[in-house]
Amino acid sequence: MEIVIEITSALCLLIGSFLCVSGGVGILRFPDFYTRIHAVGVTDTLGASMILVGLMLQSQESLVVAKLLLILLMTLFINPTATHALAKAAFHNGLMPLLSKRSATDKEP
Amino acid sequence: MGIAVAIVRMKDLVAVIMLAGIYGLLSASFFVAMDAVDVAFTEASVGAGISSLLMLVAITMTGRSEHPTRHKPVLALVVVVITGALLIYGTLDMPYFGSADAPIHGHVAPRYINDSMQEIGVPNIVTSVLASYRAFDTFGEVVVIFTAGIGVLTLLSVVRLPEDVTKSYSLNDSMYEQQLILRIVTKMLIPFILLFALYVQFHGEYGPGGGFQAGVIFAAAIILYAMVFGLRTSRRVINQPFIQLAAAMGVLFYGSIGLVSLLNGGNFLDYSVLNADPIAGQHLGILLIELGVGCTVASVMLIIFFNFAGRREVQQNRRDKETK
Amino acid sequence: MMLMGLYNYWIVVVLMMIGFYIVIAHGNLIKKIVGLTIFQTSVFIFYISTAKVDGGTAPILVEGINQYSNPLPHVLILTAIVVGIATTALGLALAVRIKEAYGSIEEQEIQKKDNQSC
Amino acid sequence: MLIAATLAILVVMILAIIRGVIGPTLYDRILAVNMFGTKTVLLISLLGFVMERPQFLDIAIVYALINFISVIGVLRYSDSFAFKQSTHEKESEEP
Amino acid sequence: MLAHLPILQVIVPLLAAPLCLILRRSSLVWLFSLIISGIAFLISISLLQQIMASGTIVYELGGWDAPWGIEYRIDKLNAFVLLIISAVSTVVLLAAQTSIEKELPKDKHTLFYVLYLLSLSGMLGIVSSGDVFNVFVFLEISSLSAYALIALGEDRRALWASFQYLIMGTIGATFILIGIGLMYQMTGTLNLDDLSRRLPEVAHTRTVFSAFAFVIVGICLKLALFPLHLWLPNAYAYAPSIVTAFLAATATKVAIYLLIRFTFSVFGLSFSFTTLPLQILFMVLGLLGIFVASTAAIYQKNVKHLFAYSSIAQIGYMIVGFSTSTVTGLTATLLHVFNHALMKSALFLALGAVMYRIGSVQLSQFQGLGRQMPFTMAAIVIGGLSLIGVPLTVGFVSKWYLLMALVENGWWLVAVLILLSSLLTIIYVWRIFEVAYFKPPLLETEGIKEAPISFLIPIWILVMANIYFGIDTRLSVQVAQAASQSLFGVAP
Repeated sequence: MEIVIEITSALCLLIGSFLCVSGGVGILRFPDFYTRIHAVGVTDTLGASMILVGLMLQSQESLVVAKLLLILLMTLFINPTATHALAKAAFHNGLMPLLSKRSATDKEP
Repeated sequence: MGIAVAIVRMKDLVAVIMLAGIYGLLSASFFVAMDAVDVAFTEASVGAGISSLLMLVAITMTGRSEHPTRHKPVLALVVVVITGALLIYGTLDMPYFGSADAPIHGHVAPRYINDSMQEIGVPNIVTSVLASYRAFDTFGEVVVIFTAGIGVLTLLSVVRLPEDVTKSYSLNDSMYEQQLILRIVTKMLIPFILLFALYVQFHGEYGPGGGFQAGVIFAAAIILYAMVFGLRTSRRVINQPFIQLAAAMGVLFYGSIGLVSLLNGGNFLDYSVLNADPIAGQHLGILLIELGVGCTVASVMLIIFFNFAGRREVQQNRRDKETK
Repeated sequence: MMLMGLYNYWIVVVLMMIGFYIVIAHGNLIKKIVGLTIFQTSVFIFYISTAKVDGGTAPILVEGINQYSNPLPHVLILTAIVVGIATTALGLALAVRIKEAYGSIEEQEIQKKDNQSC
Repeated sequence: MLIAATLAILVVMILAIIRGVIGPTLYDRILAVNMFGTKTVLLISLLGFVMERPQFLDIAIVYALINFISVIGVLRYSDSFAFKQSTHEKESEEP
Repeated sequence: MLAHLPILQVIVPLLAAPLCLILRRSSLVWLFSLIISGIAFLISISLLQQIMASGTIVYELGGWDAPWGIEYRIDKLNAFVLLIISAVSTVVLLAAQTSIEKELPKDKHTLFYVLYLLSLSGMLGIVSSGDVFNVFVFLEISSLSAYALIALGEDRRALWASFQYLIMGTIGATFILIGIGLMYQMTGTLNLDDLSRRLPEVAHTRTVFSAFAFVIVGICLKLALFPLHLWLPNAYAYAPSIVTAFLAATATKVAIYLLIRFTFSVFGLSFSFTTLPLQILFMVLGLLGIFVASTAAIYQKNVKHLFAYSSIAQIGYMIVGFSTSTVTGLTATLLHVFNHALMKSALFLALGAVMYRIGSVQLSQFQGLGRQMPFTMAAIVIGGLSLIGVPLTVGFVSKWYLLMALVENGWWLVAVLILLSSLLTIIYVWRIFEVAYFKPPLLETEGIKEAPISFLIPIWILVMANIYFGIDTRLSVQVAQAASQSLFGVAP
């Protein structure tokens, strides 16, 4: 049982860090704001929650689990909201996505 | 940590502030790595949160771009290099980083670490030093923040005309009519934040946290509300005279605990005399003064924020009138 | 050995000096205040790094641990952070008022306007 | 594993800083700050586990909150810049 | 209750400040702050008496003994400075109501008194504290409130002056903070007394050397010592008159106190004056300050500016006295601290009265005021004479001691230069005198009456004190001598 939890936790952490790194690469490499926000918004939420789940599996105290759960909930709430608000504000203020200059493949994450 | 270099070069002030915010976060993570949890707590809420927010609001009023003026950079550079060289020279004889036998760890600190449990009975040493051994510093700190609040009040407070208010809000609200998701999420979050602030306030004796941090978080919740729902709605809940009163009450509360201990026969801020059992007295004293700190800090942060934002609003109205 | 023992402080010193340079060399008032914050934050980092003890942990007493970092600098810096934010707030308030009164927040322009009005 | 995750987070933080420094538009920078904030939350939770002091989680919660608030704040007050931008300095800010 | 006097000295005005905010009504608040300041004055008198009778008082805050908790350690030097600050504050407050009614908008009155009390208690806190970090905290209280007070000035240049002061002051404070950090790093203690015992062990290290340098530079920034004085003239000139009178008389004195405290008590005489060429450095800077500032004062059109530059020059005198590092020299410095507080507060209050009647303090507006406001102008003249150092005024006493100290050290050249600099002082004081008495009144100031009685009383209290302490020098000289002797007694 112990072993299973250990492995699951390690797996979660691994996936989480991989996702985070890919998001990081995304924010650096993508050509315009909307693709970048796409990269970050998607990977950040999942990556963060993976890492938090991984940590939860490792912890013994229930208070710690509760706190981690709180953080998890908050990331789940806050991240998409912030990303949404950011994208909306950017769009409202006339920041246009790069559509015409590059080919369509560039926009795929 | 090369962010600072970037800040020097940057002309766009908004970007500078973003970077300053990152710098605050970064230094806060550094504090965690250095075991200074309480400090990290404060730096996170202050350095990355409140102060960059204030700077932003200030920038909306002052304009965002910096003129490329180059006056006497050489002289400045010379001064800086001299100071830096002096500092590096000074560090040469310092005990090495992390060494446990440095004088700093030998003279005063061991008593805090070894005896504070018996003398005060609070596991968080930082709290016990802050609120009991060096309580007068903390009192000074509260007064400093109170002074800043009063200073901002004197500088920025404006006499509000009732007609102005209604007009400005129509403008503000239309801006945020569309942000439905934001409003709902904010509404859901705010009770949690307030609850968490209370947790930090009363848990400060056992974990990181305390009055100051709780005050900042509490204020942050209300600032969030004010930002999303407009200033007027939040002013309905918390108006200016009330927060001024609260700020003053916090300082007075702290001071009066000192006076009570003085009247009970101890020295100023000696909590041991507050209760028959000295340790219970210490507990009580720490709890009460943390309350005073939290009260003042929260209300001063609100004073500062409301005055900045209110000032901005008045300016905007004036500008609108001019354009009309 | 010396390099290893002190490099931490040197980085902090460099940071401090960058902040200090911003304060004295830049004309924009907001930028000056940002510089001031960086300067102060670096001093905080300096204090906190002096408090670190190898192998120590955060100064919250827990059963079974007896090596803690020094709590006193933490306390000092808590106070100093508050002082820092107080100064920042006041400075920004002043900058806002200056902008209203002069229409600019550049040091040179303000001085020019002062000289004209004299 | 924890250490590996910490290192990964650190790398991502550096990437975010780079984007924050070069990011051509204001929103890129906000995005970088936001991402940096989330990563800091994760970093601190991880550090808490690495150092075996899970009390640090309180700080992580504060970070998450403050991060949200500052992003909202930036958006709230960036509206007025954007307005100015579109009239005065359009050319300099478009990517 | 008598045992708690040291803390009450600071706490009473400190707690009165938020109470003022609650009281709100501005005339009520004025009366209240006046009473509070008076109480602080009485406390400081009785403290001085106690100390002269029984020696240093130590008060442990929170009941923790010294290096762990914070302690207040009040000896002769502190008590002397405390007396000066609280006395000046009380007298200046007498005139405050009339003056700020004219100079400030109505809604700022209460806040003005709150800030004033905060500033007062900050200074009292700096002086009485025996803990370095506590000194830093109270330094910030007093300077933050000073920035806000200066920014209350009517002129927009007040804002700019206040901002400059803020930047310089914060740099100074941060330097002091760095210095404190380095000292703490080497000794592991923050208590002043404890530091002075533990520093000699590590005095040879480079860290302590640079700690010393940082603390001194930081204090000199606050002190407005000559090359770092740029913030001062504008800050004094554009602040409301009351604020100028108060700050000019107290703020720099507190900085001088800190300088003396750090060099003599903490680092010790032998360390301070051997590791850095402090003697020669301070002497040269002080002299340069005297000459540059006096010359600048001659060319000023604004009388407040003029006296602000003269303040810088007077700081120069204090520093020269300090640099002799003898008992007489230090006595001269302390005496000058006391005397300068008296003269400058009298002068700036009189300027406040002029401001009240005319609404400006340009020199050209002073024409014929000698006849229209005879009492005010007489006060300015006596204050000016005191600045020059004419016998029978306080200025003479401190200059006399200063010259004695210089001659004792055999610094004849410096003594001659000091005498020469008095000539410069005569020139700038004469300019005001000439305009006020020998020129016909301007048309627009034709119907100007004498200043209101609420101004005249505090002004003449101060002027009388100027003359009284110039004739009967026993009290001030005795205390100053005792204080400086005790400082040299402490230093090995």
